[in-house]
Amino acid sequence: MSKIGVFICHCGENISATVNCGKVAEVAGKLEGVAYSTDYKYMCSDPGQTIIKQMIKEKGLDGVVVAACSPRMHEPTFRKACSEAGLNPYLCEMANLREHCSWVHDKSDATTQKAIDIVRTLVEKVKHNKPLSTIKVPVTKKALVIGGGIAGIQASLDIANAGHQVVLVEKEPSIGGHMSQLSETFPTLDCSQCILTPRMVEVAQHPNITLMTYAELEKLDGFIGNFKATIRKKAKSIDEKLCTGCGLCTTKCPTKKIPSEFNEGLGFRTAIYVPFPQAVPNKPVIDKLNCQYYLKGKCKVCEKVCPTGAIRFDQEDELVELEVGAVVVATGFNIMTTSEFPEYGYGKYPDVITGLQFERLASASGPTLGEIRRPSDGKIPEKIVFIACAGSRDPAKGKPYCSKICCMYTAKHAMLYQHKVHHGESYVFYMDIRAAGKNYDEFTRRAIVEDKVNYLRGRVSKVYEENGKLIVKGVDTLLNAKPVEIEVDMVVLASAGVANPGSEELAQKMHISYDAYNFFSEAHPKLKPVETNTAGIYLAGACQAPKDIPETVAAASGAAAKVAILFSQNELSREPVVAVVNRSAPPLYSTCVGCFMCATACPYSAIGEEEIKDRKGNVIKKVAKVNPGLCQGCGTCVAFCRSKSIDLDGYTNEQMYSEVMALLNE
Amino acid sequence: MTEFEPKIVAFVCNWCTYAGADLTGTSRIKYAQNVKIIRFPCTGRIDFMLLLKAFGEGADGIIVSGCHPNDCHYTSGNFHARRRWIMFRGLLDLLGIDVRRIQYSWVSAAEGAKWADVVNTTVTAIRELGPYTDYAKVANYLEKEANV
Amino acid sequence: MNELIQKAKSLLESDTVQVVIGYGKGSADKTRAIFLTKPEDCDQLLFDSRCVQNLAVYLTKHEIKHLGKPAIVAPIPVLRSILQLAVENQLKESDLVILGVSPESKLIEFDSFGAIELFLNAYKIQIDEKYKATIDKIKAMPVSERFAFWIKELEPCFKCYACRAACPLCYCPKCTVENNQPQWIPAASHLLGNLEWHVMRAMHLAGRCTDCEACYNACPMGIPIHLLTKSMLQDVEEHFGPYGPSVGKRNTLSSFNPDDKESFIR
Amino acid sequence: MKLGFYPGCSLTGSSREYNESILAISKVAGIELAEIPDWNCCGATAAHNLNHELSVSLPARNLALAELAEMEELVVPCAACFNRLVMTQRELNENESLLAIVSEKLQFKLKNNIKILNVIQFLEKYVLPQLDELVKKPLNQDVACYYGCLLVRPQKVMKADRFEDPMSMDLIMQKLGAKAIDWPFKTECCGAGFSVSKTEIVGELSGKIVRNAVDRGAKAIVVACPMCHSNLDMRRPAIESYLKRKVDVPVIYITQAIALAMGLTPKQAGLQRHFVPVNLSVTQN
Amino acid sequence: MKKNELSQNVRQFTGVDVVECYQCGKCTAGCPVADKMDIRPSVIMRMLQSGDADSEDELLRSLSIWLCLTCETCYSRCPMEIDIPKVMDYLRQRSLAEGKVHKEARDIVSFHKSFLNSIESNGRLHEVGLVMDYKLHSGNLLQDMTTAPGMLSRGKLHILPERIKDRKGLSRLFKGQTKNKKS
Repeated sequence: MSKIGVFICHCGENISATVNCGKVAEVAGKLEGVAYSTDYKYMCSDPGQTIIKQMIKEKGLDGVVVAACSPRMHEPTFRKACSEAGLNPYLCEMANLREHCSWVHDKSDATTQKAIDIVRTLVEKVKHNKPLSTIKVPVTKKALVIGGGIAGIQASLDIANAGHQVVLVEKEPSIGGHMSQLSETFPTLDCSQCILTPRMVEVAQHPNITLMTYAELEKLDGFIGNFKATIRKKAKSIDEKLCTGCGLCTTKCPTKKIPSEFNEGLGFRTAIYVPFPQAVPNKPVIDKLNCQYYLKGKCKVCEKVCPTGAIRFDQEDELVELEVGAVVVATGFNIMTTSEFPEYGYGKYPDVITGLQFERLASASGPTLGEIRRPSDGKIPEKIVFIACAGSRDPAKGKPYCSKICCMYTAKHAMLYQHKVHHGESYVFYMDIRAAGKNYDEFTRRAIVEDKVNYLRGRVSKVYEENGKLIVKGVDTLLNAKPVEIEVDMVVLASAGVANPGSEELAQKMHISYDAYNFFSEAHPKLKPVETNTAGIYLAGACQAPKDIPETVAAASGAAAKVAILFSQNELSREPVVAVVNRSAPPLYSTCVGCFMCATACPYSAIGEEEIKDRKGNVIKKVAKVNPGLCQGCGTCVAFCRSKSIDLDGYTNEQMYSEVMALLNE
Repeated sequence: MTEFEPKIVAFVCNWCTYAGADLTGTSRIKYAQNVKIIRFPCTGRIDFMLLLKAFGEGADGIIVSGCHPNDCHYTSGNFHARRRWIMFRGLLDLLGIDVRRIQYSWVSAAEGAKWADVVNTTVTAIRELGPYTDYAKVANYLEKEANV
Repeated sequence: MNELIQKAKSLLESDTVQVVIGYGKGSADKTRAIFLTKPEDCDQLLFDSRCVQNLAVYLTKHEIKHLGKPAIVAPIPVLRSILQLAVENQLKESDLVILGVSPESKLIEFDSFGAIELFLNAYKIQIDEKYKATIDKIKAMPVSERFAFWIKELEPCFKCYACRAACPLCYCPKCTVENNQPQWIPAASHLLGNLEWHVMRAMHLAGRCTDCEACYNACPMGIPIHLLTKSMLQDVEEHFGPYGPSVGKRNTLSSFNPDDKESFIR
Repeated sequence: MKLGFYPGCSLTGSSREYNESILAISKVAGIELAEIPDWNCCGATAAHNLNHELSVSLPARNLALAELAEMEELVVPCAACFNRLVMTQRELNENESLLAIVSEKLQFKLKNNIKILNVIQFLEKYVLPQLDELVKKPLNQDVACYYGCLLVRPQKVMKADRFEDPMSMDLIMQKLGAKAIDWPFKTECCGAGFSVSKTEIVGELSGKIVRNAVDRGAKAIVVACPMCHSNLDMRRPAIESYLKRKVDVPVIYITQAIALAMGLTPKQAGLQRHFVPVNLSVTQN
Repeated sequence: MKKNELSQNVRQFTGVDVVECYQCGKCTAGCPVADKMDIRPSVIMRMLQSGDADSEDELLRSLSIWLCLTCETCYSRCPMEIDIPKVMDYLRQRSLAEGKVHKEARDIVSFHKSFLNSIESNGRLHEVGLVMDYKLHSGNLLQDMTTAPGMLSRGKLHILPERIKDRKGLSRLFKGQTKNKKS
């Protein structure tokens, strides 16, 4: 016979205004197995908690139901109180009388009856509760940062400066990301590379940071504090220890016409290459898909000219296993390409370019050394149109969201153009100017007022080529929707920021959630902006949604702080809500029959095999076994198990069954 | 004549619908008293037998609700649940167990108003269908036998 | 037929297997399962259209396992069950020798589960039109009538569990009905308990059943419980695409597709 | 092989040559086109401008007749008719109450599942596979393929690939030995139904199209729509008065181009019926 | 008219919710006849959004709704996938029903009416009959006198109409119309 205590909270008047708390306490007191029942104005207050603690001791309670607010609010409070009184905290349950009853119904007998039903249900649950103990897990104080753009760089430096080891993995041959491609940055117009490259060098030289470029995450297992990451280091075909970065190989390589990724296809690179002069590390890799030797088996010019003999054609991908305690995902974003715009020519007009391509044209290190020249014939465009919201805020193109950065960079582009082509004429077609940020609106105003950029409110319907000119068919919606046709030399699309290709697979590898646009989802949009739903994995920067540089850096530092907080502990405690496979007396040993449907359904790969042996050591059968460190307690396996051999602590079959029975049987 | 007040059990997940129902409370949106919630960690945990048991114990209607696709706290519990529901619903329908009495929904932690709406429309719908006497007759057969 | 007998003999003679599970003459005009441990007994083996029992059920039975490694006479329904058992980790290739029997009564030997799967590709599970029509007819009834129909059909069930015993996929050593904490299914046979048992049985076979009809054939009361699993097979196909056991693939219900479609969740 | 065929009014009158040429090439390709018995006008622009129900019920009658004749696929060469039939099919599939009204008036329960092919889809599916063998006299010309509105829009219904720059006709023309030029006016509107009532608008819109094609070196404009054809061909005076210059580029149906390449005579292709004379050089071999 | 009367009817009869339009103007930018319109497509959407009775009346009296060629360019490029041509169809029918057809659009309406008359009596379009009927109704007696002889000589005109057999079935379609009236 259980001895359960029921404690009804008035929550000031929040509950008692519509629920007759005294009546609930009275009825609860008569329930089978209830040894004590009372109501009180504020259960969560000190005196309230004292009542609970006293009664646990006085009545020798073996279960507690606190009928108050949502367990999402005060479950930890009351469990702690129980534990202080010597009762296992997991023998305490909360009945939600406030959010689920008093606040959503008017005062009536039916409301009080519902409160009674809820309490009765939880009393029945508690009768089947078992004492549980929190799970302790150690913390590996090493972080994995995925992505070496500004977000990954900032997060790595912050974590490293807090005194922890960091492994920074970047898929390209160099760190730097999109920020290294930018010409100048808004709203200060300071040179992007000038502020970024010192940070890149700092990463390379930091004693706490291990840099792995040309590498990708292959697999991530484990859980907070105890991840096991497998990194694929792609073969660079170079012995990095021998290579001095002299660059002779890149000047002699005969395959010179490969569109440069760094220059967004506006320039060329060789097959053995360093993406850009300031690259970190400044050592080349061989692009196997384009190298003559790999394609045709002949060439090896680089090998011949290399003064240190560092070329390794037989190098193979290497898989490295790392144990890390936390992961920061900083994989960044991408933008829509011109080919995704049917109405602007499907990418067939060379002088219709993206904003990122314009950055390369405007950059001093770019293919035109900073002169604005159009890709088709290298002429300086006399007239140029910038189209904002190209793809963004466009549900028909699958991107209903605002990409956030385009208004600012378009203003910057127009400004840079006016600064570089003084006699030029620039037009910006926009829908709204979204320049919320420190000194941002002033910046866009400057483009209009000082640099005489023509802003037209309206979207462009079509761009086509006619006699070497681009005809832009737009509209000025502020002029009674007057159709506007402008003949220009170049069109720049402020194309939407999108998730990186492959982010879906990456998210699945890491078991983190992602939104409908494949951006990674934060755990809470307001209060947990850098956490993911998987404990121990954090987000930094534009892999979450388009972000500008300051926002990205802030998020990166935020994620780094979260990692540092995690690493400040030696051990972590976890709720003991985990699945357990049953054990029974021989000859069954366990009713589990080893079909492993649970294992295939488990989102965390937390279910493995266990061999059950007899005394002589012969294997009798294989059954499922839950790794409590990996199990997150969803219970999906439990609902799959046909023989009810697996159960979930905290939400056992008996508990849930009794709740249903109690709820429906007054 | 007093109106028929259906008994409805809601099986909801902790992270989305339970939290969404909390938000309904915090927002003081009123809804019918007929629905009582049982909290599960995830829709993936909800055993189909519990639904059947609820009808057996006299429920007139059932709500099953959890996180929207792609929003599962455990990444895929709701996807598994959805498959199970699709199969379960088909079977119940074949057996003539009234599938209109089970309302499935996705209610996120942010959809307090949607929760109130799901509850109210379900209560109205069940009220229109009336008490689940077909099932009760079968269930009561058990009691009759026990009384003999 | 000779071919099969010779093969069985040689397997026992060489001690490759210790028991041959096959069909033999039963009472009256029926056939029954026989378990041969001596080569000379192999002449009792027969195979014809009367051999409808699903022998795969014996592969997971304790008593049979004790006899040693088996060879099993396996027409198509048995092959399907073997494959499904393999998917569920109940059989390994080295556990048994499969004496496949083609629809033309030809002996086919399979050296791997993959080979069975390849062979079965030509014999996809297909619900008979007459069953489809029956299911459609039931579905067309008003809901109350449908419920009454089934309650009446299920009423004679006295929980003998022959359906369970005959099903190759009901191999749990302790069935949920034997579980009393909680007591999911009442032990006694009465309307509600019968209904609950059959719902549970069908749900446990969802996405696993290979449509061998052993349950129906075994039912002493002739309850058309196979209609439940057949209807669910149709549902699987409709919602999740063509179905059939496949090595290395998950069961329909322990997998999912983020784009699974339904129309009833609001 | 027998396919359902809905010529539509234009093909019996002002666009006879379209009808003649599609029948001629089908014969060569061994395809029988069976006309829907007792078909009626689709209602065209007039119906959907003035009377929504008629804009659905008129095409629906034809669909019903086709179903009665057990046609599975229906070839509709006129782009306007095609558009109306497809839009009707979609609307009836989406709007049950309208389907009920229409079914009652037709006294016929529509299954509404017939596959409707426009001329390009028809050519791609049935003629293109044999074209390599059937081309006897390759066309050696620069042509501009003009698709107009109705074959590609609304994109949500027509689901054309590259709806802003379609290529299907271009590919067929290349098979015939012609060079299809790249030009930006492939899907601009010609003025459509204003041919009679607002001829000056047709002159302007069609004028821009013709000018662009000519300026880019097209020696012929290839079309697949009677309305486009009559606007570009018959309304040439209006076009010329808008452009303030004389343009003699001929406008031919894609079926006529195929007929010529198959070695049929200009008369078999119906070229004599055009206002702007057609003088296409064909490589002799 | 009450506030929002027209936009509510638009929603009811076309399924288009004009509130979805965020006034980017792409429809107008691509419209082949926008420069000839008195009210441009995006402004039409805005006027419907305003729900203002004067604006709605102005809309029904506009020339624009008759100039729309249903070329579907706006719909194909609309980021919000708003079916503007369908809205135009509805507005035309309302304008006609309320006798608010713009005077410059009367020839267009006459043409369409003649067209439907031709179908109603023959089942198929009789081009000669259509043009004659149109000329009588529009008063543009001399229009197109130049093309007709050419068409005749090219065998493109039939003097007598082609008629379908099932005239009864056809006339059912024209009778008892459920009109898109005000609700």
